[in-house]
Amino acid sequence: MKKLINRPEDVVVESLHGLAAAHGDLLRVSFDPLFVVRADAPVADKVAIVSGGGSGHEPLHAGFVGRGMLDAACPGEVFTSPTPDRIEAATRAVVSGRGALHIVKNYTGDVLNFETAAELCRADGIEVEAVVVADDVAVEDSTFTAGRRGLGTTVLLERLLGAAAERGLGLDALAALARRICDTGRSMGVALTPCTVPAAGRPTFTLADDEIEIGVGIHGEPGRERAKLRPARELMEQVAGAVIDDLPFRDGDDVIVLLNGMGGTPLMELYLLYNELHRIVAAKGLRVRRRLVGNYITSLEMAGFSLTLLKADDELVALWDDPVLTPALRWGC
Amino acid sequence: MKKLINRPEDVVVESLHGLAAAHGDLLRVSFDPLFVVRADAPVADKVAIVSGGGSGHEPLHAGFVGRGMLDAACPGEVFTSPTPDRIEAATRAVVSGRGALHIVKNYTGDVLNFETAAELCRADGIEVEAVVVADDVAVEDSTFTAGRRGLGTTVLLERLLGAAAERGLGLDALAALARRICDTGRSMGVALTPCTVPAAGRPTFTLADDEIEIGVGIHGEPGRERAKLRPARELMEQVAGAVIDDLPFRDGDDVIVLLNGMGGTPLMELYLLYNELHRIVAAKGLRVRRRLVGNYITSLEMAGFSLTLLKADDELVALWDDPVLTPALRWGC
Amino acid sequence: MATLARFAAWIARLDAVYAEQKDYLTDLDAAIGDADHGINMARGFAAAHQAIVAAPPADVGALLKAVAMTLIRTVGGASGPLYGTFFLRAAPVAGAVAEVDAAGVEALFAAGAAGIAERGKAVVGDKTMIDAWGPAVEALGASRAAGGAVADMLAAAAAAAAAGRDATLPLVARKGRASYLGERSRGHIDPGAASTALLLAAAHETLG
Amino acid sequence: MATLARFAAWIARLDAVYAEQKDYLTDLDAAIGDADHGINMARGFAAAHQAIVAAPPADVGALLKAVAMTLIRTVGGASGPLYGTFFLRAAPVAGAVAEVDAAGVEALFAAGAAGIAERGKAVVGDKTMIDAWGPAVEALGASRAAGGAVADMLAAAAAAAAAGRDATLPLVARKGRASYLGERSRGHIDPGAASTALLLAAAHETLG
Ligand SMILES: Nc1ncnc2c1ncn2[C@@H]1O[C@H](COP(=O)(O)OP(=O)(O)O)[C@@H](O)[C@H]1O
Ligand SMILES: Nc1ncnc2c1ncn2[C@@H]1O[C@H](COP(=O)(O)OP(=O)(O)O)[C@@H](O)[C@H]1O
Ligand SMILES: [Mg+2]
Ligand SMILES: [Mg+2]
Ligand SMILES: [Mg+2]
Ligand SMILES: [Mg+2]
Repeated sequence: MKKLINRPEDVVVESLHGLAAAHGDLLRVSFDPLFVVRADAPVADKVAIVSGGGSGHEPLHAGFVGRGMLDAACPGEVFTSPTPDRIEAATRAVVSGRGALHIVKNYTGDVLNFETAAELCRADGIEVEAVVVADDVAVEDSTFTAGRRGLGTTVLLERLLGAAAERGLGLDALAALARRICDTGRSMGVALTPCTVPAAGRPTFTLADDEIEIGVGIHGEPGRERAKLRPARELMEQVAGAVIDDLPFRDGDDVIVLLNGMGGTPLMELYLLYNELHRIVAAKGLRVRRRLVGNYITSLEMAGFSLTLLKADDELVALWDDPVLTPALRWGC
Repeated sequence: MKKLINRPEDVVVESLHGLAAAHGDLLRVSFDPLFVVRADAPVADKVAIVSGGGSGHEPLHAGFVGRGMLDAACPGEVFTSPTPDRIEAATRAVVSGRGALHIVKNYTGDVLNFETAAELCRADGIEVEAVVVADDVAVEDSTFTAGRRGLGTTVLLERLLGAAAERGLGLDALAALARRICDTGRSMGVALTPCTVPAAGRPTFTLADDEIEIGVGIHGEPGRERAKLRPARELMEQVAGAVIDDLPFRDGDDVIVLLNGMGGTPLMELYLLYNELHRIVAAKGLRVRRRLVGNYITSLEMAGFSLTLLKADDELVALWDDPVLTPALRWGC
Repeated sequence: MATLARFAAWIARLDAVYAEQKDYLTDLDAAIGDADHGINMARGFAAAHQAIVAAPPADVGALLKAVAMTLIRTVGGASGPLYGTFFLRAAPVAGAVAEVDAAGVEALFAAGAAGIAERGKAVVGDKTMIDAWGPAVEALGASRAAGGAVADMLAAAAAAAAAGRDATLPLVARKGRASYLGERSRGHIDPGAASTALLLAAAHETLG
Repeated sequence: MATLARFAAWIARLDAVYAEQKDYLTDLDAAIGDADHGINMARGFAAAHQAIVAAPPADVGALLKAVAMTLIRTVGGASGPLYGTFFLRAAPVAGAVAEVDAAGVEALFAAGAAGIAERGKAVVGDKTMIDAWGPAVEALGASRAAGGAVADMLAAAAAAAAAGRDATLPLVARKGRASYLGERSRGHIDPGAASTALLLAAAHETLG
């Protein structure tokens, strides 16, 4: 294992110390219990947007704390969801009387820990709504699974809900907006290489020199199919096809796109993939209203990418364009 | 070689097609000859800032084209400097009567090709000044080498000169400012893994499982020392020590910091390194006025980092804070 | 009779067992999950052991509660809330007592396991820790009905849990992270079922 | 006499040679540079060859100029401007002629090599292509002074360039990318010296 770390067990905390040192103008980090809040929290008269999950997906979630996005993020150990006490404490630290919305990725651990935290908050009179992101089309959604995994729609949701909360929307309206976004966002990922959890010391899975994992999860969970490496064009056709067909997205639809790197993918390759995607969505008659290309929801040093499409409309695009000021996403200010 | 590409020989052009498709609001790409210019070029009554170099270092340079940074970028083949005809054409496309400043990283190929391009421009009555960035402390600066290599100071220089040009500074003043920045910026890099040029198909160098390259160049050139992997703390002490001692930076100095990932380094590790750096510069009495943490001058999928320190003052910090609107760096608008 | 000291010994033993079996459990999780189950369990029970050493609880209920809260705070993942729920539900069933008899042991294990099933909504056959808990609790009851002492009951439970663990091998997972694999989850033992088997084996060694 | 057809054959041969030797040159560059020299040379001479096939130049000077401009436009890196300069300086020395005699051959190679040295500011011993060019041009002159024909001159030049290439092995680089390595550049042949030796060997095979 080759990593720029000290002791594996200190990785999360030391990295958050660095985040705090670099972005003290935007956020503050509480170390016991562990959570991250925007520097000006609690923001008066605003619903608090709280998310979190296992670490190793940076900049998600802590890199999205700040104006126009998250009020608080709760990082767990690497690939391990945070515990309820942290989530409760983070929610308390940012709530201002209009309640809190929890954004949860659909992994059993995250769901269970956020549920417990929400119960603890509610028992104390704090209004909490939760939305569960389950957008990964690689997974069958049936009673035979834990449901679809949460992927890139999380990033878009955090940005859009952050903007809507900033505009003063109430908890119920935000929860409804969140459900609408979750219903119309779809994602799928591909891994070229595995990743290594620092405390484990060896890769979570192995891939032969010419093998890729199609439909990989952000914790390196195996996906739909182990396949041979293929040209970017074919790969993007397969991935975009799966994402587009699932909802389905139709001719004339407006979309917001996230073309996401898994952490170890050069930007050059992401833009090359974007070129393929651009051709495909144009042929399908989709109108790309806004897009992000870069590393936003990663899996440590994994090489690969994921694609997210979200059905957009003028309302969502306007929210998207509102000012955002976080370590990893910033515009309009 | 596992890459998200089609044919190795098309990587640069296809990636630029993607860049153009994603950021048509900010920039335009000319494909023959190959260069990238800001969407509103030429900007009237402004010195044009032009840079370029081999591809594979994204977002450098094309990702920095836009308001407050570069007017044009000239991408070469992967790790191969662009040819003079492209540089000349790019310069012509953005120049507006107040001349152009070429920002060149000190590699023999870049220097020779930019020199030729400048001659071609001047022969045609276009005023061109060039500044050569040679900030890599890993290399001895003596008559026995081609001089120091250009590293992270390039990114800071592109941002600061872009801001100064936007304020209306003339070519001579910009060239003087550029030389001052080059004189007071220092960098050094470390590789944990090598990288593979697509057309070559295999890694540029090899490192054993426990080996790292200290002082690596951005094309995978070997550096000061091949050493054993060590904790982030020791590594940062060595790298920051080398950078700080070289100028030297002294107690009370203001600095702008770039803690840069090489392309394959997770953000979690970069922030962990930033934590170590923060401790070291605080102990040295340096005041970090501004900082960037992320992938800005990369080497394809290489895992590793580089550190750049630039002596700052209120003037540079004010320039830094001016609006910038490019694919990879954006604030104030 | 399972005394307070024996419950404390159980937790101490679990600390040692999960430290020892960390790689085994993590390897199982690497095959069909995210390669952290051993790490999670070792971290949680090290903390739980430390908590009851640092502030020795006055009775069995308090000890189980302290373990529950520590697991919930330190484990995370799916297994944190699930094992946390086990101890949380077991605590009031045991109550503020210095020792627990056979009926009490059966009751507290049954309540804890029911809590896990409720929280995780899994049933036997879903290829989760419930595949070990279900048969174990049944075996406990059967052994006590047949007049077994606490030691006999826990021996039966440990054996049933181990069998339940092994029975997960051919199953397709329907809950938790492994369910994303569909058919590809076949041929692997569920890590949570394995950690449950270890928990009951340790109970047999210490509580009886 | 080196005819226009022979010059064209030389460029065609260089296209073939660098395509064949791409990996060899790139491997040399991987050791002490950035692993692209073979790729650069193959790309450049493929384009140069194509250019003179697509639009056959009318005379030797025009051919050398066309090659120069194509190399400058397509190679990049350090070697692009350097080899480009060679052909650019050689072109007017050859002039608008259909063939070049021994004196002309010496003059055009000398002018071209001097252009490289001027542009790159390297001298023999710096471990660059100049270590092949320097001895080659000297050998050309010596051979002609001794009454050699074009074929003899180029045989001598090719041999001298190959020796110059081999002599770079123990040197420490003082120019170009390899100079960053300091002592670690010892023990490797300079890729540019190797491509120059190939260029002169091809000249011997085609121009004489
Ligand atoms: N819904 C569920 N009900 C019961 N047990 C579950 C459920 N989901 C997961 N588990 C158990 O949790 C184990 C995984 O725990 P762990 O690896 O620590 O958490 P995570 O999956 O979050 O990484 C699985 O092997 C399984 O036994
Ligand atoms: N200053 C110089 N003068 C002469 N030749 C040089 C000089 N710098 C580099 N070279 C030659 O160029 C070769 C490298 O060419 P190439 O790999 O194509 O370019 P780059 O180094 O830009 O990748 C070296 O092996 C050396 O022979
Ligand atoms: Mg986990
Ligand atoms: Mg090169
Ligand atoms: Mg797990
Ligand atoms: Mg080279």
